[in-house]
Amino acid sequence: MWNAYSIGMAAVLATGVIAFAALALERDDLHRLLLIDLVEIPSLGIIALLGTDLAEALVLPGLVVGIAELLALSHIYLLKEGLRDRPEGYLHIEVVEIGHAPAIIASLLVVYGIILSGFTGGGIAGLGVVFFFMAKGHREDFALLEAAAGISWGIWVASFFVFMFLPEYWYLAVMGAAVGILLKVTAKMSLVGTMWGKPHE
Amino acid sequence: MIGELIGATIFGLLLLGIHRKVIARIQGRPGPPIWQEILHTLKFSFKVSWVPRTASRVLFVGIVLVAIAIWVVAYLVVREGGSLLILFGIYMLHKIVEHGFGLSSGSPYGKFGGVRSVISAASEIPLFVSVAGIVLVTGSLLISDITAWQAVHGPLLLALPLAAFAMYLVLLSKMPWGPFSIVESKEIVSGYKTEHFGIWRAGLEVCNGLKTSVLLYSFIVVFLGPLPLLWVLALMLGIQVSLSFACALTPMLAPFDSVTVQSLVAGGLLLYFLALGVIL
Amino acid sequence: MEKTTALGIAVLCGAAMLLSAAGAAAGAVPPILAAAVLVLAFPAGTIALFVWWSAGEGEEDIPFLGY
Amino acid sequence: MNSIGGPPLFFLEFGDIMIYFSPYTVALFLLALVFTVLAIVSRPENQVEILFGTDAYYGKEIDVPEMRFRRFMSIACGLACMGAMVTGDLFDFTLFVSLVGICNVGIVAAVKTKHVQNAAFQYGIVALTATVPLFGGAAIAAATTGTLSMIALGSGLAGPAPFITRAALVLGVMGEGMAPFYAAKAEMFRAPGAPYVIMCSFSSLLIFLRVVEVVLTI
Repeated sequence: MWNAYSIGMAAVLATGVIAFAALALERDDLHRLLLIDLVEIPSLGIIALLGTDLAEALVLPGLVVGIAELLALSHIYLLKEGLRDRPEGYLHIEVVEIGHAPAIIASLLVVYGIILSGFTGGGIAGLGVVFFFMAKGHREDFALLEAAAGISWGIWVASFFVFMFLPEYWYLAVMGAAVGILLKVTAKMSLVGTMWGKPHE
Repeated sequence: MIGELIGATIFGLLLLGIHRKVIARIQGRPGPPIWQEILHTLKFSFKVSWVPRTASRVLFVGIVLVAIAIWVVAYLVVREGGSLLILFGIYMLHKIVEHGFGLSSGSPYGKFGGVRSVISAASEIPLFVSVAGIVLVTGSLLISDITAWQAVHGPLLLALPLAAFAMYLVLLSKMPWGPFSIVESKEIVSGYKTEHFGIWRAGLEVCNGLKTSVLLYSFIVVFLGPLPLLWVLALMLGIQVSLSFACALTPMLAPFDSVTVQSLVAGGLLLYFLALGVIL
Repeated sequence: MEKTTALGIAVLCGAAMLLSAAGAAAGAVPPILAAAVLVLAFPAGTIALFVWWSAGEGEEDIPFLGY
Repeated sequence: MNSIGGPPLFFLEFGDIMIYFSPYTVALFLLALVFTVLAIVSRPENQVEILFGTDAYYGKEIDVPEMRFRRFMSIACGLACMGAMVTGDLFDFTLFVSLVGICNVGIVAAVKTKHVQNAAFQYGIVALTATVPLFGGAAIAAATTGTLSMIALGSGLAGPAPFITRAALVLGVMGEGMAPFYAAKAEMFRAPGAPYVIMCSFSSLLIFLRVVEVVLTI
């Protein structure tokens, strides 16, 4: 009766009960918005309990839908509370000076990311780029980053078509997909936090 | 099939006329002649018509076509022994169509009629738990299978009286001037029909005639089994008169009470069918 | 809509319904197609018919034009 | 499964994603298509409001960007609805249903009125919590039977899905298909835009109708 799956399920259901109880008791809208994220976790947990490759394939869309709803709700919250989307005044406490060090550290991270390649590599390389831009101030070129992300995504999708229709070129497809996802994650990661700033003309 | 459709429409309008007559007689009025609804449809179809300036034009006209089309589909489903689920889907969809009628004109009265139609749809959805009962008993939802089952085991009405009761309640809620017809109560003028006049109203009346025929006919086919045509017509008349009595003798409920009554009945039925599912 | 256009649509819908019904009865048209024709043509034909016989001849007084 | 929505007419395979067309799903799919087309081609109406207790009335004007956004959301909602109607995969169904939920919230939230925004936020909270039973139900079905295909679940090869899956799916759809249950609230109707408001209630109704078939099939 009690195997790994049912024990896991019991644990997940317990977290679900806790999350829903918290949501039911909370009255403040902002706190409920935060608690919603907690409520999402049991559903991902139940999917993850499948314990197969399928679980990985299912968690991702579930996560994306959850995040999309959360973003939409946050936006509605901002609108309904009449909150401004950026602070009116800044506190100047930047400690990173514009100099040579950030470029060196950033390039080290990017090189290490390229050596790792794939999703993790993209993350690390993206961190390098984020660091570089943070050090340089807000002068990043959105259009360039967006274009890079779009093109790399195109490479990724094209590689999958190669897998489907020309399976004999699988090695090319693997390399294409790896490079595509690396560039894609790098570009997207380097956009993290940059939306907060002066409106982009 | 066109002949049957036109016949069904005219017969349905005749039934609605009888409905008015019976209600009037119970209330001690002479009432209109029984072919009044047919005349009504013809009269509207000859009138000068246009689309109000405030209306969403495409929706205003398109919804009339959709209204007739869905009941043609319903008629075909019953006739060809299709799935009962499609039929129930169309019952519910009619509420959305009323909603569309009401909202498309921009009139506040139409809007309130449309809102009420969606409210009553919410309380009718659970009534379709009776589908679960039918599946449990007959093992199928195809009307052809259900009639075949009835040929062996006798009418479904005897096996599932409560499901029949739920469906009767749905019929009652779709009848004009009944206790649940909050969509067309007089404090919102004509409800969702307010702004549809002339040929649009005539189209709506065609839809109503076809709807009445299909509703009664499907009730007979599903719960009493296949019968000869004359029997079917007589039974449709009988059910219609019983509905008229129910409509005449009960006051129209307030929207809130109407929804409450329907929801309570639906809740009770849900429990009953859950219990039935556990037993069977 | 012109009066003749409405009549044309009504006649076209009626003819389509009759032809498909006859075809289905003879086995030349699949029944599902005949049903689809009926569903599309019946409402359109009905409304077109109403438009045809309620449409003005162009000689009436200008009707009340609404709000 | 043949006996629920009519015999399947044909199957469409996208790799392992199965789409199936039975008379029931086809009917619902076509309806979703018709209403989506209506939402695309029709312009919103000019709502007339009465000043309460007087004879005065006024017409509401419609903001074009707001109209565009709501139309976009209605089209997205229609597409998600069409997907939910014909998919033969339990998880795809839940994804489409949650998409319908987001789009419904979007249609309501596009109106920049305090009351409407408040209502949209509450709908959103409900819709978001409803994804838990939805995804959970599908995952439990996959874990206990080893498949997500409604065809396999319905044919008895993989055995029927556990009762909790069905209960969870119905619960989830009740949360996502918000319109009928919140219809009594005036917020949804305060804003003009009949084609979009109808898409909202219509999509909710459609996912209800489909979940009945799904629950009876699996």
